[in-house]
Amino acid sequence: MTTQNKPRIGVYICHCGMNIAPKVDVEEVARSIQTLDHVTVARDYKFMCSNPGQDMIINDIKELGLNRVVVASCSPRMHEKTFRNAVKTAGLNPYYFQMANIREQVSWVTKDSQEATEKAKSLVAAAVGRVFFHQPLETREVSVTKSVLVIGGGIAGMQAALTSANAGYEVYLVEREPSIGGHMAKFDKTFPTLDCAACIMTPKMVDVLQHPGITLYTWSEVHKVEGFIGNFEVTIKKNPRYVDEKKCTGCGTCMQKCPTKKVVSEFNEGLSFRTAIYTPFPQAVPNVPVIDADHCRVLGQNKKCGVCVKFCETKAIDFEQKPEFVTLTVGAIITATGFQAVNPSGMEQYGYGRFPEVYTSLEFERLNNATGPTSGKVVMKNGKVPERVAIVHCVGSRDTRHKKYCSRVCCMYSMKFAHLLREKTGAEVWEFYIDIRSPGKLYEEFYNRVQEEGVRFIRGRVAEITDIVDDATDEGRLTVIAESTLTRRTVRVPVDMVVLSVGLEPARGSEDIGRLLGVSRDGDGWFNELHAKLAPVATPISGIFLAGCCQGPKDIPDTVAQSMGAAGEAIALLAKGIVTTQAEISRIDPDLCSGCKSCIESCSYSAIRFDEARKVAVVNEALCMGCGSCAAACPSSAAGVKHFTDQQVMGEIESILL
Amino acid sequence: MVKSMSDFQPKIIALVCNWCTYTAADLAGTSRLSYPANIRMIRMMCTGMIDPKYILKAFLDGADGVFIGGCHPGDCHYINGNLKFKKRMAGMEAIIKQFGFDENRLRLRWIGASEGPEFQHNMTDFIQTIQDMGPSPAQGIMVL
Amino acid sequence: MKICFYPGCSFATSAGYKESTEAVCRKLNIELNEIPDWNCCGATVMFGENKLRATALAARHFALVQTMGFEDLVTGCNACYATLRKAARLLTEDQELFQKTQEVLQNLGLKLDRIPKIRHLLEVLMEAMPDSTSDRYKTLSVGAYYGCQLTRPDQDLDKGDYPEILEHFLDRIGFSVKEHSARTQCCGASHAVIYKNECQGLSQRIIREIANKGAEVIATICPLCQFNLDQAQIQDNGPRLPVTYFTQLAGLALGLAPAELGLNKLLVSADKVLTRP
Amino acid sequence: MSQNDTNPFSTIAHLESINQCIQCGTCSGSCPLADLMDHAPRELFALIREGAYEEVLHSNTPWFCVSCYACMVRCPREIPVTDLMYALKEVITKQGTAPQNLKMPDMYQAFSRNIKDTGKVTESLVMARYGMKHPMDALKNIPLAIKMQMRGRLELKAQKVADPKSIARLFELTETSKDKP
Amino acid sequence: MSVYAMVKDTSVTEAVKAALTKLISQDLVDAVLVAAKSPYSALPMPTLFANAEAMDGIDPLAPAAPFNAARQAATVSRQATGKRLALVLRPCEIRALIELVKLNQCTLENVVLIGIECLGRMENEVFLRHAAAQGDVTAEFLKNTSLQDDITRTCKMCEQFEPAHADIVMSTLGMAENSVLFASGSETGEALLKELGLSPAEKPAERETVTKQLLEKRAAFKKEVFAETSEKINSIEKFEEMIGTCLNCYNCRQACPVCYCKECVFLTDVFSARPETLLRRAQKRGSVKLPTDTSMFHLTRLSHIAHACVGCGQCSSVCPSNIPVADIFTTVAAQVQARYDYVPGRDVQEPIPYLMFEEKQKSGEPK
Repeated sequence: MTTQNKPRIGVYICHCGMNIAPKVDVEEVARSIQTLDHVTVARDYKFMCSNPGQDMIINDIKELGLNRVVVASCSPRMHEKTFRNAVKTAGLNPYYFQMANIREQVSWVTKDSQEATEKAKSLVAAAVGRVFFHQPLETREVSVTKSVLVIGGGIAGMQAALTSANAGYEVYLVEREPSIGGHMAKFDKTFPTLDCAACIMTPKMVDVLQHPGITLYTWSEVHKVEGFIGNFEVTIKKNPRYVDEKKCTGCGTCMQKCPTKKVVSEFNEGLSFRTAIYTPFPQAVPNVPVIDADHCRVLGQNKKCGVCVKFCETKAIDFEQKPEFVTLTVGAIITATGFQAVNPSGMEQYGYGRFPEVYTSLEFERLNNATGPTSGKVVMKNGKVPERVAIVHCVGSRDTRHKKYCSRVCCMYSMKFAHLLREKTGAEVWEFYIDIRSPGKLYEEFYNRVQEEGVRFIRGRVAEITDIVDDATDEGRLTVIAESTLTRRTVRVPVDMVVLSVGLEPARGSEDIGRLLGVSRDGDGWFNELHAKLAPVATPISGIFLAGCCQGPKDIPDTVAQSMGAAGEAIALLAKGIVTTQAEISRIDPDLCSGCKSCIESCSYSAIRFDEARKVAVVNEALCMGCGSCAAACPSSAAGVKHFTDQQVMGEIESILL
Repeated sequence: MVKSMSDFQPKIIALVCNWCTYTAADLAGTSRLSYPANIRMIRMMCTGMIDPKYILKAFLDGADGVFIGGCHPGDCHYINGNLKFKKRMAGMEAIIKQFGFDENRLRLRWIGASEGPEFQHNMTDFIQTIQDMGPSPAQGIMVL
Repeated sequence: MKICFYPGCSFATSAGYKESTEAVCRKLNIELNEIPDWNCCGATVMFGENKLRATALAARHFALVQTMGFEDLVTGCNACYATLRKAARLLTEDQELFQKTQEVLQNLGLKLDRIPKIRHLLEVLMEAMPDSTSDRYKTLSVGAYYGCQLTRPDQDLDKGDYPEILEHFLDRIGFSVKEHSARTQCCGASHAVIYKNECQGLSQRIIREIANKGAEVIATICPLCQFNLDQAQIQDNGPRLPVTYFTQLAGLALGLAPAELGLNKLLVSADKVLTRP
Repeated sequence: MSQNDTNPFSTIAHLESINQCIQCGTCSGSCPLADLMDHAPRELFALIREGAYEEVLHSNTPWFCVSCYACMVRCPREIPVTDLMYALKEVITKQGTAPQNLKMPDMYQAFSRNIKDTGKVTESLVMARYGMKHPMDALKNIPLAIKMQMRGRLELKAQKVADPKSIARLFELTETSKDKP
Repeated sequence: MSVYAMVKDTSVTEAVKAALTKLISQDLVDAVLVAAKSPYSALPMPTLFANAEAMDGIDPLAPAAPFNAARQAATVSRQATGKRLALVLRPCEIRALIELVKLNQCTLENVVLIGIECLGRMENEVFLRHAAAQGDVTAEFLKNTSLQDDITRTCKMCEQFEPAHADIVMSTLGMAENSVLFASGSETGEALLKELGLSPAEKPAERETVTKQLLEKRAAFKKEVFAETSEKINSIEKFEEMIGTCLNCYNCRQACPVCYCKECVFLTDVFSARPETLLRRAQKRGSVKLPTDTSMFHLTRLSHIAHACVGCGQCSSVCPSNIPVADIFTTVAAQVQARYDYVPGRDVQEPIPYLMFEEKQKSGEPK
C-alpha cells in the first residue's frame, strides 16, 4: 500500500429486492460501516447488480476518487465478475474489489433479523479489513508456439498427429521402434467388423509419412522436456539407424543378403527370426531398415562383414552414424505411449513358456497375419493344423494377484480369434470365460455370430493347463481343466493349442515418460487424467494431453475417438495462440526465499522450478493454478498467492474478531 | 439438552474452500436451510492454502472455535490440497491443546459442493459443541 | 548345527523317513533335538473341529520350543508343517485368540510368549548337504514330488504351482532329475485311505506322469504322500516306481548303505534300482 | 449377506470376503475331489450370501476338502477358500448337521478322540475305532495292514504323551458349543 | 559391527588433538571444523582448520558450546566444494545439520561427521568461571561430578547424548583417565580409523552400565521437566505469565539451528502492526502491550519447527529475560513428533512430515 494511494473505500449494501433487505437492516449496516477507518462512502441500494447499481459505483469512483470498493450482496461465485468489470470500466484495477456474501450466508439462513444484521455488519467489516490490503493484479498473456509433439506412433499417436496436422499445425511424431504402426500393425483382423488391420491402417501410415505438416522421428526417443504450456523445449534423441534415410530406396536386398539370420524377431513376438539389418514388417513406414548394433557382426562383434554395404546400390549403409539430438519448441504435447501385453509366465498353472502350444494373444495374432512367421496359416509348431483349440479369457486380468482391473478388449479379441479359427481351420474351439463383455456397437451381434459359428462357450475360469492326459489317445495334447459353472461339472478338455487372452499393462518405459513430463501415474501405472469425466484427455500439467491406451486399456474405436479429442484440445490451445495466465497465482519473493524447496515438494502441478544459480524457487506463471499449497508450506511467507496474501487473510480475521 | 450459559454467543471463524464447502454453504442458502448466526466464513481457494498462523491468530484474537471445510479426498479441485492440510492438523491440535484450547475447538470436515444439508448440520453441530464448551480461554485476558 | 525337531505321528511308522533322517543328520553332524513329549499337531482334522483347540494343540509346541531356547522349529511332514504354520499365522494375526491360547497353556503349566519360525526339513538339508563329489547316481533318474502344503498357501519357499527347489537339491547332490508336470498335484492325502477307489486315480495319475517323463524313482518330502504313491502301485498294474524320501536319496549320496536308510521298508522295492553298478 | 442372528456362520473369521466372489469356478476347477462334492466351494459362498444356511449345513462339500490349498493360491479375489472350508466344518460339527452316511466325519471323530485319549495318533487304533462305525471299510484295509506289518511299519501299541490327562484337560478348556462359539 | 580404537595421552584434550591433527597431516581431509579456544578467550568456538599445526587450541570435548554449531557447519558445507571436510559436532548439532540437509541448506557430500559423545554443556558464563578457576576444564569436568551438575537444564534431560549419524564417534564414558574411545559409525568411518592408525581396542565392558545409568537419569529428569512445564503452560493465561517478560528480541529464533528462514516473517511487513490497527486493538481490548504479537510469535515458531526441534537448549541460553523457552519448545516438540512418529535427525532420507501427504485415502471423517 504505497502512501500516495491512501485507501478511500466505497461500501455498497444491496437489498437484493426482498432477499436481503427485510431480514438485514441494510441502513443500519451502512451507518455502522461508515464509521470504519478509510471508508469514504457507505450506501445501500435495491439492486446493486443492476445497471443503475453499477453506475452508482462507477460514478463514486470517478467523483469521490475511490480506490477500493466493497459490495455486500449475494455470493461472489455469482457476481464477482460483474462488479469487477464495473470497477474496471471506472478505470480502477478490478482486484481493488471485495464482496461480502450477506444473502446466501446471512439473510437466507438466519431466522432472527437482529442477529442477521449483526452478522452482516461483521462480514462487511471483514471485507473492508481485507480490501485495505488488496493489490492491483494483471493477467499476463503467454504466446503459444503453433506446433504439437506426439509421443508414440501407434494408432493413437498417428491419429492425434493427423488430426492436428490437418488443422494446419506443425506436428513432430516420435516413435522409438523402426516403424510407426504400434501394436495394431501386428493384428490380422480387427473386431467387430473384421476389417483387416493393415487395410485400415497402412493408408493412415502413408498419410503420416507424406503429410507435409508431420515430421516423423522413428527409431528415436524423447530425451528431455522443459518449459511449460505453449513453450515446451523438447530434446529428441535420434538413435543411429546406420542406414541413410535419404539414400535408401527400400529395395530390401540388404535384408536378404545379411548373413546374421538368427535374431529373434520382436515384432513376431519371438515366433520367428530376423536378420541384423531389418524392417519390423514389410509395410514398415518409413520403409528404411535399421541395423541392430548388438547382433551386427561389424558393429556388435567388430568382425569383418559388410555384405549389406556390398549389395546396396545407393551406398546407403553408414556404420559411422552416431546418435543425434534434435531440440524443438512445441506448444502442446500429446502422449500416446500405448500398452504392452501382460506376460503370463507369472501364472505357472497355465504353463506358458513350458508348453510350446500355449500362445499369448499377440503371438496368435502373428500366426494369423499374412506377414507373420507362418504367413497367416494357423498351424502348430509341428506344422500341423490344430483340431481343437482352447481360448482362455481373463489371463492376468480381474485378478488381485496380477492386474485387478478388467482390460476391456480381451473378450472381443478372443471371440475374433474363435471366428478366425473356425473359418481358417474348422478346428473345434472351446472358449473359457467368466463374463462376456461386449458393450460396443455391433459387439453383442459379433458375439452372437461367433456362437452361430459353433464356438463352445464354457462359463468357467480355467484352473490349470497340463500336459498330463487322462486317456492315452490324447498323448502329446494339452488338457485344459476348468469348472463349467453352469453345468457344475469339472471339464477336462484335451486340446492341441491354447490361446491365453492376456490383459494390458502400461508400455515399457512409460514410467520414464511420466517423469520427463511430470505427469503422475495411478496405482497400475496408467497416466492420470485430470478428471475422469470432465477432462479425460487433459493432465494436471496444462498443455500436456493423453491419447489411447497410455491412459487406460481401450479398444481401437475408443482409442481413435480419444486421439481426435486430445488433438482437438491441443488445436484449441494452438488456435487461440495465447494462454492468459490467471491473476490469482503464486509469487515467490526472491529476497525472502531460503531455497528450502518445501514449496516445490508441495506443488502438484510441477509449476515451481529451482534457480540453482540464485538458490531460490521461481513460479512458472503459466503452470500455476493458484492452489496456495506453496504459500502454506513456506514458513517465511516468501511464497504467497496474489489476492490471498497473509495480510489480506489475517486482516479479514482481525476485522471479524477485534 | 438445556442450552447452558444461554447468553454466551460463540464467535466462530470458518476457513472454507471455494470449490466445495463454500459452494455447499451457498446451496444451504438457496435451499433456505437456516443455522445459528455465530459462523463467520472466510473464502479460501483451497484448504491446502490455509497457513497454520491463520488458525493461531484466530484463537489468539479470541475466536471460540475454528472450523475448516474442504473437499472430500479425491474431489479436490487441485488434486490433493485437502490432504496437505489434513497432514498439518495433528501438529496444530497438539499445539493448541498444550496451551489450554480444547482440541475440539478446531474441527476439520469434508463437505462436498452438493452437500447443503450436511453443511447446515455441521454448522449447527459445531456451534452447539462450542456453546457447551463455553467461551475461549483467550477471551477476557490480555493476550500479549 | 543344532535344530529343534518335531517328528509328528507318522514319522516312526513311515517307510524309512525316521531312519534316513537320523542317519543323514548323524553324518552331517546336525544335532536333532526332538521336542520331548510332543503331541499330535491336529493335521487336517482339528481345525475342522475347533479353532481354539487346534491352535492350542499346535501352540503347545511353541511354548516347549521357547523353553528349549530355540528360534526355529523344523518338521519333515507337510501336514505338520502346514498346520503349525497356520496356528503361528493365526496367533500373530488374532490378538484375542493369542490371549485365549495363552490362558489354556498356562493352565497346563506352559508359558507362551514368542512364536518360532516353522521350517521344513528340506530347507535344513538344502543348507547342510554338500555338493555331490561322485557321479555314482548320475544314471539314476529321479522325479521330484512336492505334494501340496510345502509351497501352498504361503508360496514363500517357492512358487505354489511349479516349485523347483527339490529338483535343484537333488541335482546338486548328484542325481539326474526328470522335469514333470505333477509336482504339486494332490495324491488324495487322508481321503485316499477312506475313499480308496475314488482317490486311486489321483495317485496313479501322478505316478504315470512321472514315469512318462522318464524317471525311475520318485522323491517325496512327506510321509502321507510317500504312503499314498507307494500303496497305489500295489493295486494296479501300472509302472513300478520306488517311492523314496529325499532323506533316503541324500543318505545314498553321502555313501550310506540302503539298510541304514530304511529302504527295505518301501512297499515297491527299490533294490532293483539301487543294486545297479 | 444379511447378518441377522439366524446366520450360523456369522462367527467365521474373514467370512465377509465371500462377498467378493465372482463365481468364476477357479476353486472347483482346481479341486482334486470336486466331482465327489454335492456343491462346488463357490456354490457354498453363493448359498450363504442368499441365506440358504440349511443347505450349506447339510452339504458334504467341506468333508471332501483335502486341504491342498490349490484353490486358495489361484482365487482371483484372494478369498481364503481352504480356511473357510475348515471353519464351515467347525460350525457343521457343532451344529451336528453333517450328512449321516458320510464316512469322513466319523474318521475325523475317531482321529480326534485318539488325540484326546493319548495326545498322539496311532493309525491302527484310529482305524479300529472308525471300523466300529464302518466295519466293511476297515476290513478292506487288512491286506495292506499285513504288508505294513511285514515291513515293521504297523504300530499296534497306543503312542502316548507323558501325561495324557493334560491333553484331555486341553480339550475341556477349549470346549465351545453351538451357542458359545 | 563397529570397529574400536583408543588413544591415551597426557589429557583427554591432548588425546583428541593427537587423533584429529592426523586428519590433515595425513591428508585424509582438506579441512576440519572443530571447537577450539581462540587466543582471546577460553570459550571454544567452532573453528575451521586447514593445517595441522594451527590445531593447537582445539578442545571439542569441553563442556561448552556458545551456540548450536550446526548453523556454522551448514555455512561451510552450503554446497559441495570438492574439498573433503571433517565436521566435529555434538549429537544435537549433527541432528540439526541433518534437518538442514533436508531443507537444502547444506550437503553431506564429501563431508565426514565426527560425533562427540556429549555429556552436556554449561552456560557460557558458568564455563568461563570454571576456566578461570582451573586451566583444563575438560579434564576436570570428566572427573568431578559437581562440575557435571553445572550443565544446562536442557542438557540434563537429553537422552540422545550418543551421536547416531556420525562416521566416527569420540567418547569418554567408562574410559580410563585421559583416554578417548574412537568408534566407527560407517564404512567411511572404519576406513578413516584404519588410516589414522589408532591402536585398536575393545569396547570397555563398564561403558554399557555407565551409559545405561546416565540414560535412566536423563530420562527421569526429562519426564519431570515435561510434566512440570506442561502443567505450567496448560492454559493461555499461564503461558502469558511465562512469556510476560519477553522482549520480542527474537534471540531464541536467531540461536535456533533449525529456524532456517533467511528473513523471519515476523520481521516482514506482515507483522509490522500499523498505527490504526494498534489503536483499534486497544479500543476493543482496553489496552495492548507493545510490541504486540508476542504469543503469536512463539506459537507460530512452534508450528514451524516443533517437528524439527533437536532439544539443544540454546533458545533458553540466549534469552535475556531467562524465560525457559527450551522447556516450552521441547515439551511441545515431543508431543508433535510423537503424533507424526518423526524423529528429527534420525535419517536424512526421512521426509519432513508436512511434505508427505498421502495420495489416496478412504473418504471417511478426517478426524
